[in-house]
Amino acid sequence: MEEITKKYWKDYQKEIADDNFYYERSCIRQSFFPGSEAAFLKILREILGKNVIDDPNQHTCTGIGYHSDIVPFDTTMTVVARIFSLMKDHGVNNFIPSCVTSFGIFNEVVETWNHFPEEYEKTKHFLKQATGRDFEIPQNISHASDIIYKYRKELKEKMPYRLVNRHTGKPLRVVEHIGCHYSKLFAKKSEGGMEFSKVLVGMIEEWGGEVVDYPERRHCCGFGFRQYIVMANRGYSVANTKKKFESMQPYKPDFIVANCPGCAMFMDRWQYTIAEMEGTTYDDNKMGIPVLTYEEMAGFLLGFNPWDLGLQLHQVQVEPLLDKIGIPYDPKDKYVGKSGNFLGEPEKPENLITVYGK
Amino acid sequence: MENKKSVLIIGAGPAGISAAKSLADDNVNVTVLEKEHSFGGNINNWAKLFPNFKDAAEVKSQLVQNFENNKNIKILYNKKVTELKKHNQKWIANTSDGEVFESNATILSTGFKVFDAKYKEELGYGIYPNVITSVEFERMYKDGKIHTQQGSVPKRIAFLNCVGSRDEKVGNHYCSRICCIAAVKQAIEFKELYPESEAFIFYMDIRMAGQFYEELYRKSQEKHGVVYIRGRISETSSTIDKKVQIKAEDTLAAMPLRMTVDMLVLMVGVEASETTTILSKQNNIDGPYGFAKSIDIHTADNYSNENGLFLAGSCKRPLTLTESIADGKSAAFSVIDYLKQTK
Amino acid sequence: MKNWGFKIAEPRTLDLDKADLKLYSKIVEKVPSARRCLMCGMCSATCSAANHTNFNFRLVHHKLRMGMFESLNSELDKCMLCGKCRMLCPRGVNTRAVIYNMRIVLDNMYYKNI
Amino acid sequence: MGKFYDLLMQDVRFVEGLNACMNCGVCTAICPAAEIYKYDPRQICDIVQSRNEEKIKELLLTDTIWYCGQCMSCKARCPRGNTPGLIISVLRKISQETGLFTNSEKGRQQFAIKRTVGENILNTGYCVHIDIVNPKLHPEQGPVWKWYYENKEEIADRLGANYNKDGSGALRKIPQQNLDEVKKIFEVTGGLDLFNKIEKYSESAAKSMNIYFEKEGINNEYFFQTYMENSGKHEN
Repeated sequence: MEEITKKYWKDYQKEIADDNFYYERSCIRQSFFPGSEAAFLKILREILGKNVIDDPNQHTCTGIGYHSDIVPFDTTMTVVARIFSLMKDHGVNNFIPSCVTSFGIFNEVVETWNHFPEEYEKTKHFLKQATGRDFEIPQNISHASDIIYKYRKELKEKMPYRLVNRHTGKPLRVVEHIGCHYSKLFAKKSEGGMEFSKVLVGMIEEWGGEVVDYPERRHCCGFGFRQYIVMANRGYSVANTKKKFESMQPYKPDFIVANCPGCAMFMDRWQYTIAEMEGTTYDDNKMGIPVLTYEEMAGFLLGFNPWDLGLQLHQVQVEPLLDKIGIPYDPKDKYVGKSGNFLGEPEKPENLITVYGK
Repeated sequence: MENKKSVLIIGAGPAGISAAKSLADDNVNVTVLEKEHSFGGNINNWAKLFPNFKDAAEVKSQLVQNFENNKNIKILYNKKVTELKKHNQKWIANTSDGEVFESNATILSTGFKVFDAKYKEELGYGIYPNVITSVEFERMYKDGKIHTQQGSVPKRIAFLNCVGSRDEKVGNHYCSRICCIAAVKQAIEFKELYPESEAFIFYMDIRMAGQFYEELYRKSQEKHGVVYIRGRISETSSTIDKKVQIKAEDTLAAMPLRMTVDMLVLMVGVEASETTTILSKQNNIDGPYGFAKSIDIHTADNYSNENGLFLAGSCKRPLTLTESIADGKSAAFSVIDYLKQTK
Repeated sequence: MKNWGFKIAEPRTLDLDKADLKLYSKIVEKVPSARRCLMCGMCSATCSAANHTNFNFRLVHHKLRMGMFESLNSELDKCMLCGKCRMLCPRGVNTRAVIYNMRIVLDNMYYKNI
Repeated sequence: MGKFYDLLMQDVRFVEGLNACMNCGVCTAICPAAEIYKYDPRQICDIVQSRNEEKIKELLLTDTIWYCGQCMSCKARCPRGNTPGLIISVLRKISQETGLFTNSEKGRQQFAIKRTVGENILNTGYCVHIDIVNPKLHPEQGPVWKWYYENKEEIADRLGANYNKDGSGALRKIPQQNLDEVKKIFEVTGGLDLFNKIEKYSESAAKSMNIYFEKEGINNEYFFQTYMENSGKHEN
């Protein structure tokens, strides 16, 4: 019988590497939050002085295809092996995926190889056959958010701002949302275990905020892969987010932060959808509750320009939050592109208020 | 005193004390070492006993009569045995305070401990208010009032079976046997105190394998209207008004179920006590889950693989009080047999 | 009106905070033996109506117990009140009376809603 | 042993995902799909462990297995260490390999996913890319997304991306050699086979449903049928 060591998972600390990373970019984060990935690299390289490989050759892990069942597991395992092989080319051993789905995929694949050595042999063979490549399993696989969590204290020292309401002096009330595939696949891969992962809580509390514990905190955002990709299924996706918002509403959170790019995007967009379809918003001002990526949260506390971080890409406007903290921003800079030209403004939704101060 | 044999009993719970009495009746010198400051073991966790609501204190006072004024029995408290080994046909026990006890035979009656519900984080024990264990319920019941952290009587209470039992996530595959009936008992006690309140029991199987258990289950439905929901609670959380939100499946309707209750009672299972595990391992008589292993569950259940080391009660597996008392006596007869054979 | 291509799905979760559990007590008042039901399914196993419809008395009884009334009315119409289930019930539940009274209670509710 | 059960057992994920289920329901209790659909992961485990071929076939034929959202919340809680979500993955795989998936509305959607995400992986090296999140197909993305989509290079590059260009950075153009190798992996490992099966069975489904089908792209009636059809009988 397998000996199971009992753990108070809340106190569980996983191993997180400290330097020489291979950064695996996320399809969703690159598309929806390119500024977040840029901010992450800037924080690691310029503030923490780490060596991070940003490989132009890297590609998707096929995770979204795998979980929507159009990519067989053998294919996914071999694609993952190719990415590990790319990492080997750069001579680093610590793998940090940006995406939570990818994080789950990499862990699932490695666990499968560990449990079923014949699958490992099969993958090695497939990769060799297809590409002539060899690969090694990384020494450490951590999610990119784990690195920020690990260095939260060092970063705090560099932060001019805190998660504190400057008018009241009270901590901001923050809803944290852990992507399911960060914590629910393998407890030992989640800082603090499956139930009460600390990766975001650690950042929020260290940087002055207060975590809101609401009943549906651990519920999935509702992405559901095929349940969103296919238009006809999106009612599933939005219904799950709605349930979370109904549950958090009485706690009046100031904002939401997620470590998964998909969750961050959905919790933002579904607020718009619910507002337009049903007229409901979950804050007092009909503006919605801002949803941030953890890189955005770290970035603006470190004093990065909100419009270089990409906060203008959120449908729920973030200015009320920036004002609460006291982070300066230039309204004229918000809709300006790389060329320095004004790009025009997005249209205004009918119900969700996007104009601040009216 | 010519060559009188001595027996050491580790643990003054129901099994240990019953064994001591039987041995003493046969004119054997018995020393009982108890790690706590009082006897009774897990009886001390109960207010009333299933299935007949007998006062646990009454059983305790009956146990006292077994050893009080008995010149053959010596009970020593606050003696935690840390090492037990065989040496020259004698059993040597060392306690944490440095004492050494020698005997011709030793009975392990080190009993069980209740599962630490904090390991099941999804159930919120130690995290959320108003999630309590069955042991804490007993304590409240003993004090005469079941109340929430806010001090009010629960309008709705739920009991959850199999907390720490039948669960590979915490390494316990087995059934603890006593929790189902304990939940029925506690639900009835609650409804007798507060007939206007509602009581729910979440279960997977209702295992009423004891005399009058099934009758009690039936009574809880018929007389007290306790509602049974077939499904295991998957997750609890705290609502803004400090109620406990529960998620389970009503498997009989194949529907996800959600409800809030004022109090959730976790029916914590039975695990080998620390001393059971340590001493069994030292003597290579440890079985699954850290319990002690007898030679044969049917025919030699009080014998261990070590000559002169005997087992009594729930150090072997989850047992009821009734069974533990009987098992203590049975162990005593095995010891007497052994002593006769050895000289 | 914008064409979204989907609508927000409503949860089907059984919410015991909202469920009306009082209705069941009306049945129990009339048929006290109903409380003893174990949900063993012997009734539905022997049910004559279940041979040619998807009628499941165990489930219908359970749904009422948990306050799920929706569509129960039409479900009950499948029962022929033959009473065979009553002969088998190991807890001596007067199943036939349960159905009979469920019809009355549900009909009352139905008319009230009109 | 039956045909379908044998197929299930050939997949390591099934071996990993199903030990004996005791029907406790902790999976269904927190399942996002069970909230919305008449879907019950516990019952699915029970059906596959019963090894009832007829019932397993029914799963492969109908909408049920396609309701799961693969969040894997079920894995976190199961007291027997099962993963219903993995069992679903294997059932879906078999449903596609045998062509049974085109018998259900939700199953037919695999075609739409293959034509979007699937093609995208091979053509660009991304599962999801800003270029395929067209506001017309994604009204829920809202006006800010539309604004971003219409000015994507300007905006993404301001935010540090390297939109559709050589070199490293977000949204870069992935060098062809990588795409070639990924494609070769798909060829060797059965990825392309699966794509071809989805295409083949979908084409014949389109034919029998009398819906216009094209060999490529998303501008054909069958794509929109599978992408948008919702008979309304699934949700509560």
